[in-house]
Amino acid sequence: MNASAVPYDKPFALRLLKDMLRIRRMEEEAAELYGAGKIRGFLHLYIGEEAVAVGALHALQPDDAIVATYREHGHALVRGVSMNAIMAEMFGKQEGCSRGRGGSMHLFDAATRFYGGNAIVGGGLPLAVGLALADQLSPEGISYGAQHRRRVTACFFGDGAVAEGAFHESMNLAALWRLPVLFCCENNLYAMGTSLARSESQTDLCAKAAAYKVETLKVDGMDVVAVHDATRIGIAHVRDKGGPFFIEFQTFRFRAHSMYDPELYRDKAEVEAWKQRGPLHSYSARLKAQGMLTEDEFLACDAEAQAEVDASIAYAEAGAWEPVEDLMRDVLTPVGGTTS
Amino acid sequence: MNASAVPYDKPFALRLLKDMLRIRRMEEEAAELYGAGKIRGFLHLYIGEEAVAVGALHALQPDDAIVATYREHGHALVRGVSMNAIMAEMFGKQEGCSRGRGGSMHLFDAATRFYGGNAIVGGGLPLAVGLALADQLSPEGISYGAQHRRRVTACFFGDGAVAEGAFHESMNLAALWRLPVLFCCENNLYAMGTSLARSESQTDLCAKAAAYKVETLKVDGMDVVAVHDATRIGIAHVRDKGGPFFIEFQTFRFRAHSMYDPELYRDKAEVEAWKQRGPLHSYSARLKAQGMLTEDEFLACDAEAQAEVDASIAYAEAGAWEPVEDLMRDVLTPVGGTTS
Amino acid sequence: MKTSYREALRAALREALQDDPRVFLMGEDVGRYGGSYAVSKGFLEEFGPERIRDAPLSELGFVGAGIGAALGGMRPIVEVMTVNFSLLALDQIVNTASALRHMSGGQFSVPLVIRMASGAGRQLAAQHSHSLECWYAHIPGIKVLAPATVEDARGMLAPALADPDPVIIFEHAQLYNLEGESNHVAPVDISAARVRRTGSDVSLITYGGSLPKALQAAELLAGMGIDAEVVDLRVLRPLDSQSIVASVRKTHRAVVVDEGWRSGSLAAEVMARIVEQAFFDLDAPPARVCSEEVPMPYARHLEEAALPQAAKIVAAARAVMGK
Amino acid sequence: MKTSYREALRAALREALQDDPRVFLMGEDVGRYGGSYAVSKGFLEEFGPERIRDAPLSELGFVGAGIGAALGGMRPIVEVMTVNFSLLALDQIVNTASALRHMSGGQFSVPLVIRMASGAGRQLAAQHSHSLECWYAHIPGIKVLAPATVEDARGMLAPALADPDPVIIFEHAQLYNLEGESNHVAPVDISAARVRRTGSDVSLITYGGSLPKALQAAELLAGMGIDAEVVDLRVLRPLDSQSIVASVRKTHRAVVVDEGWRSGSLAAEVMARIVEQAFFDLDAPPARVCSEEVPMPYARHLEEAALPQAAKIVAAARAVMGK
Ligand SMILES: Cc1ncc(C[n+]2csc(CCOP(=O)(O)OP(=O)(O)O)c2C)c(N)n1
Ligand SMILES: Cc1ncc(C[n+]2csc(CCOP(=O)(O)OP(=O)(O)O)c2C)c(N)n1
Ligand SMILES: [Mg+2]
Ligand SMILES: [Mg+2]
Repeated sequence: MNASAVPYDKPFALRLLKDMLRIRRMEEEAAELYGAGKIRGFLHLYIGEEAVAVGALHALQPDDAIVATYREHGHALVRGVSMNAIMAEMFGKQEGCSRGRGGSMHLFDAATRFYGGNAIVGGGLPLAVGLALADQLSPEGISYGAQHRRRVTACFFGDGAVAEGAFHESMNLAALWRLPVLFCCENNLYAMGTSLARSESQTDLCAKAAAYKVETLKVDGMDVVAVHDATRIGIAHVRDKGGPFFIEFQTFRFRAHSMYDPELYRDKAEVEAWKQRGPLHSYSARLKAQGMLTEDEFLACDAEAQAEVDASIAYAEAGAWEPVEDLMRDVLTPVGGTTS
Repeated sequence: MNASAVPYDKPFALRLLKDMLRIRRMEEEAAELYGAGKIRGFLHLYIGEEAVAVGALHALQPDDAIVATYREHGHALVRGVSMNAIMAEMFGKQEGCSRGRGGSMHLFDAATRFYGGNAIVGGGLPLAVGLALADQLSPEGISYGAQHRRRVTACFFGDGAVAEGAFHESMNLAALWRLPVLFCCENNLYAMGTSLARSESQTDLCAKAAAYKVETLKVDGMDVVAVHDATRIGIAHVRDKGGPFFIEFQTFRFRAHSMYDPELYRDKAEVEAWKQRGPLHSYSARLKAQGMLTEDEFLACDAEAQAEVDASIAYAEAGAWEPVEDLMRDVLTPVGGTTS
Repeated sequence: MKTSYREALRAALREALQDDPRVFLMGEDVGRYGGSYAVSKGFLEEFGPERIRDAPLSELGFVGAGIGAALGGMRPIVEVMTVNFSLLALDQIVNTASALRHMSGGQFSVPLVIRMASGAGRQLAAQHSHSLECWYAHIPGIKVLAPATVEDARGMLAPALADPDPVIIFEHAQLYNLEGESNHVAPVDISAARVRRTGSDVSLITYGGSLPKALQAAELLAGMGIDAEVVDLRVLRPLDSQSIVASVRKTHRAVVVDEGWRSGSLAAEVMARIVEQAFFDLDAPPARVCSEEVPMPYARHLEEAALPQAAKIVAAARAVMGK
Repeated sequence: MKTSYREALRAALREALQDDPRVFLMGEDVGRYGGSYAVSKGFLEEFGPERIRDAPLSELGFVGAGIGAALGGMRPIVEVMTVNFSLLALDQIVNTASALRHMSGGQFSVPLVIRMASGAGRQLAAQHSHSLECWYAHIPGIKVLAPATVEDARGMLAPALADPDPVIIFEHAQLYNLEGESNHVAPVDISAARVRRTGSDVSLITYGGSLPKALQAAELLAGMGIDAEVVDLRVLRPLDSQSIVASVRKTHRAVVVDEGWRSGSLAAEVMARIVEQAFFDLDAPPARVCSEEVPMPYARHLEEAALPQAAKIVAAARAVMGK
């Protein structure tokens, strides 16, 4: 545990804690709901990795764009998608953020520029390159509000994605064209059952990124402060220089890959060791140590998160099934319909 | 021009010269024959790059495997495919090394383990990885003749291929599994009309390969001696250590990309400057300078090459068109038929 | 002996690995994870990491490596976790595996087996629910198999491995838990379709994950006095036109059931063959029950509505019967 | 005004680039090289490297980048040099471009145009001669166009760009030098098939590079007293069934001509629609002329034998006429 002081004011420091709690409690319930058959399909939990989404996304501005993976509940939530809409989506209700069409792996939200939710490993990377290209080419991309500054596209992906051709092509395009992409690699050491050492000849992922002449940072992904600070550095680099930046967040998932995974490929001891460094636990301890948080406050935050989760479940339960007659909806855009 | 002494005995030194001449004269005629409509489809000339195939392939053993690109006439020829069979193939005759089914881009020869001729940029790379995997897994791969030594698969590809996902995935697989692949990158600075600087953020291709923890060498691809020596080093590394090796051959094509290319993207001056370093010219001058070659000997070699070309054209002309009734041949393997 | 589709696949794989040292299994999570559908669970311990080879997430790369290894004398079984990810490897399959023998004038065959799970039905949404058998069935130079019974799951692998050319095997994800009889003695034939239920009124022609639905529909139809024949295509390339035509000549009516999207489906090809070869035997236009042309929705009721179901097959069969 | 297919494409592209600052052209060698079919020659000088964007050899990457740029508010035209290389990009097209609107519950449309050359006929052999229009026509969520005339080459781009969803445009490589009339005034319609020659005896239904062959066949048939109607599908997804059926209702006979391999061809889909919707109007089973099921051979005489040709169309038409 990193014992250095948390350098934020109390409201922001607690915001980080609360968001981590919101993800944790939401996903714990989601796991239960999966068992109860309320949520189906694939469900990939982010439990253990919360510091990454929370620390990173709080460094972004509202007009930046986010591209994520199938393990994206946390990202969507921190970005500002309501827990109600996320829970309803996992239930398959039409109140879901993707009208129940997407499910857990395909959360989307135009209002917050949250571009999914992608179930193809590496599939979001070229997309992020293109969003950044649009920003480079269009006036909205470089001016925002009073200041002139570049918009950033943050692209989250796992260590497993690094082996894909899509990673290689996307890194090169972003670096060659100097596009404002923040590559956020969530290195949790496993791609399903395949450990990084069995998937990469070079396990230093920053070294891989550097081979494209992209600047990099490696950071403890269990430490929300370290994550936030690194992301701010990365974002500043992208906004100033225009070119991409790569951050490796060293993290760990505490749960199985998905609800189908019997976890044959790793020891309980390894998981336990990482749990000792759990982001919630270590961060709240730090806050307490520096007198920024009392146990009562912690419990209040937690209760608040749990209440939000309970409400979201009630919301999802009360939601409606989209009429079957609407099955063919949203395959093509209706004439005169919305486009992004 | 490198003026250092050619360190080979005369027969081998002349073998290199002769093979470069054979490629050069064969392709010059092929260009003419294309103009005359005898050869069709795409024709990609290797003129200017002869030192690479000649120097590299003479470092291989007969049981090693070769995978090449659509610019592979030279490789096939030096590997031991007869000029007759190559010319007949380009004519589309059934005496061709691929029965006229493949054409210029698809020369194949089982006898010399020449696995093509691939018209998909980067397409040969995974294939080479697989051939090497077979060698690693099977007894033939590690024992040959009296000695125990590994077979090598040499894979040729251009600078353009480096941007493809196939390059990335193949380099990683070969390095991760320590497969006996010799990656031979023919960096002629252009992929069609796209210069390396406009296709790679990192133009040092050895640095890219090194990012997979693959050992590398960069060598003057206009100098057949340098090519041969580097390839011997690479091969020795692969045979000894088992893992892959990457060589960047810095070379240049003197002709257009294909017969369709108007060459709008580069200056005549650039081409002229490279021609000054032409592999035939520079190598024969070196041989002469050290008294290994007289002008008469050179002319005799050249005449011999030209005679072989003339004979191959006559052979191809005299060849037969495969009967149209045989159209459906070789889609599937006949039961009881040959498999590799 | 009663067993499951998954167990039958396991038995076939184990036998192949035991019988031929050239055989190895390569793919994402086939080893330590135990296979994403638990088909190869325990194999790593039994056969070792060389032969139960976990691959990085590099579909194009390891499928291509499988082709190369086949050329190099091995008999690889490449597992592409699901057909959805095989899109990343299509170039190697189409432009190398299937074309190599022809391009080389017959010098090089590619004795490769590729297995992949396919199909929808588990609420996996748009990117994880494809049925693209029809795409593969379009490619000359390969063979395409769709085991839909426990017996075929057990018996198709050996002949696929013995085949000198690339063979793609589609395992429908909804079938892994299917229970059935497997009285395995010899490899099954991989050239012909098979009648799974004889009938005289209408031919229900199908394959893969839709076979159980077609059989269920046939039972329902029987209750309505309609005697349906169910033809399991089994081999999607080359299609066994003869069996299709023989059934239609007998029943004079056909409904093709295919989980692929309707337009450009394999069902269209079956219909085309029927009209080409048995037009004057038809008492009614052939019909098809396919998936609706929508990326697969997550919500269960919408997914169900998008897929072929026994009730839709019954309705289509009744319609072609004029009932 | 007489012009060429290539010039018509150029004019359409130039107009698009001039009219809308959101439009840009991206692909391999579209800039300095001038386009591999010389379609964008000179554009780099005219519009600059930002908008005439040479891409590295990264089909998956730059097609995906086109999708992202479309999401980001641009109107990209992505050129995938040929359909052969598009296999490397299929994942992005199928799993992202075509599914995104649906997966997001209608929030994000992808206004992307992808152009690619397709087809055989220039002795480019097995890896460079694909016709895979049928694969694309199978995917919900995209539109697929096949301009076969100079007018369509000129007029289809603008409506494709105006379309909020991904549109794939196939330019048959044998058509670039086609000469024809282009009286361009307004964008052409991109929803309907068009009758290119009216006739009463048999419908020749085709698209893309096979249209000239079908028209040539119709002339030959006329000399034999057979009056063929030629229907150009133009839009391969969604198929215009109505026009197909209208023609067949009139002629009562159909021959579908398609450069795709026969099994699983787009021709099969057209035949399926005909039997589904006009079975009782048929006087003979519909027939098809497709490519032989062989990877394309290099030798000219074999390539010619593998492809649909006017003579084969004539023979097929005579056969369905019973002559
Ligand atoms: C292209 C592709 N191949 C395979 C899969 C199956 N799959 C889903 S998640 C996953 C592991 C990905 O690991 P990683 O990128 O490290 O992300 P993590 O799950 O650890 O967050 C695999 C193999 C897929 N979804 N897409
Ligand atoms: C996947 C793919 N994309 C595009 C092409 C078209 N193409 C053929 S050769 C070529 C350039 C390749 O350049 P490089 O790899 O440097 O080899 P060189 O031609 O210089 O020898 C291109 C773009 C192709 N054949 N394959
Ligand atoms: Mg991971
Ligand atoms: Mg090059």
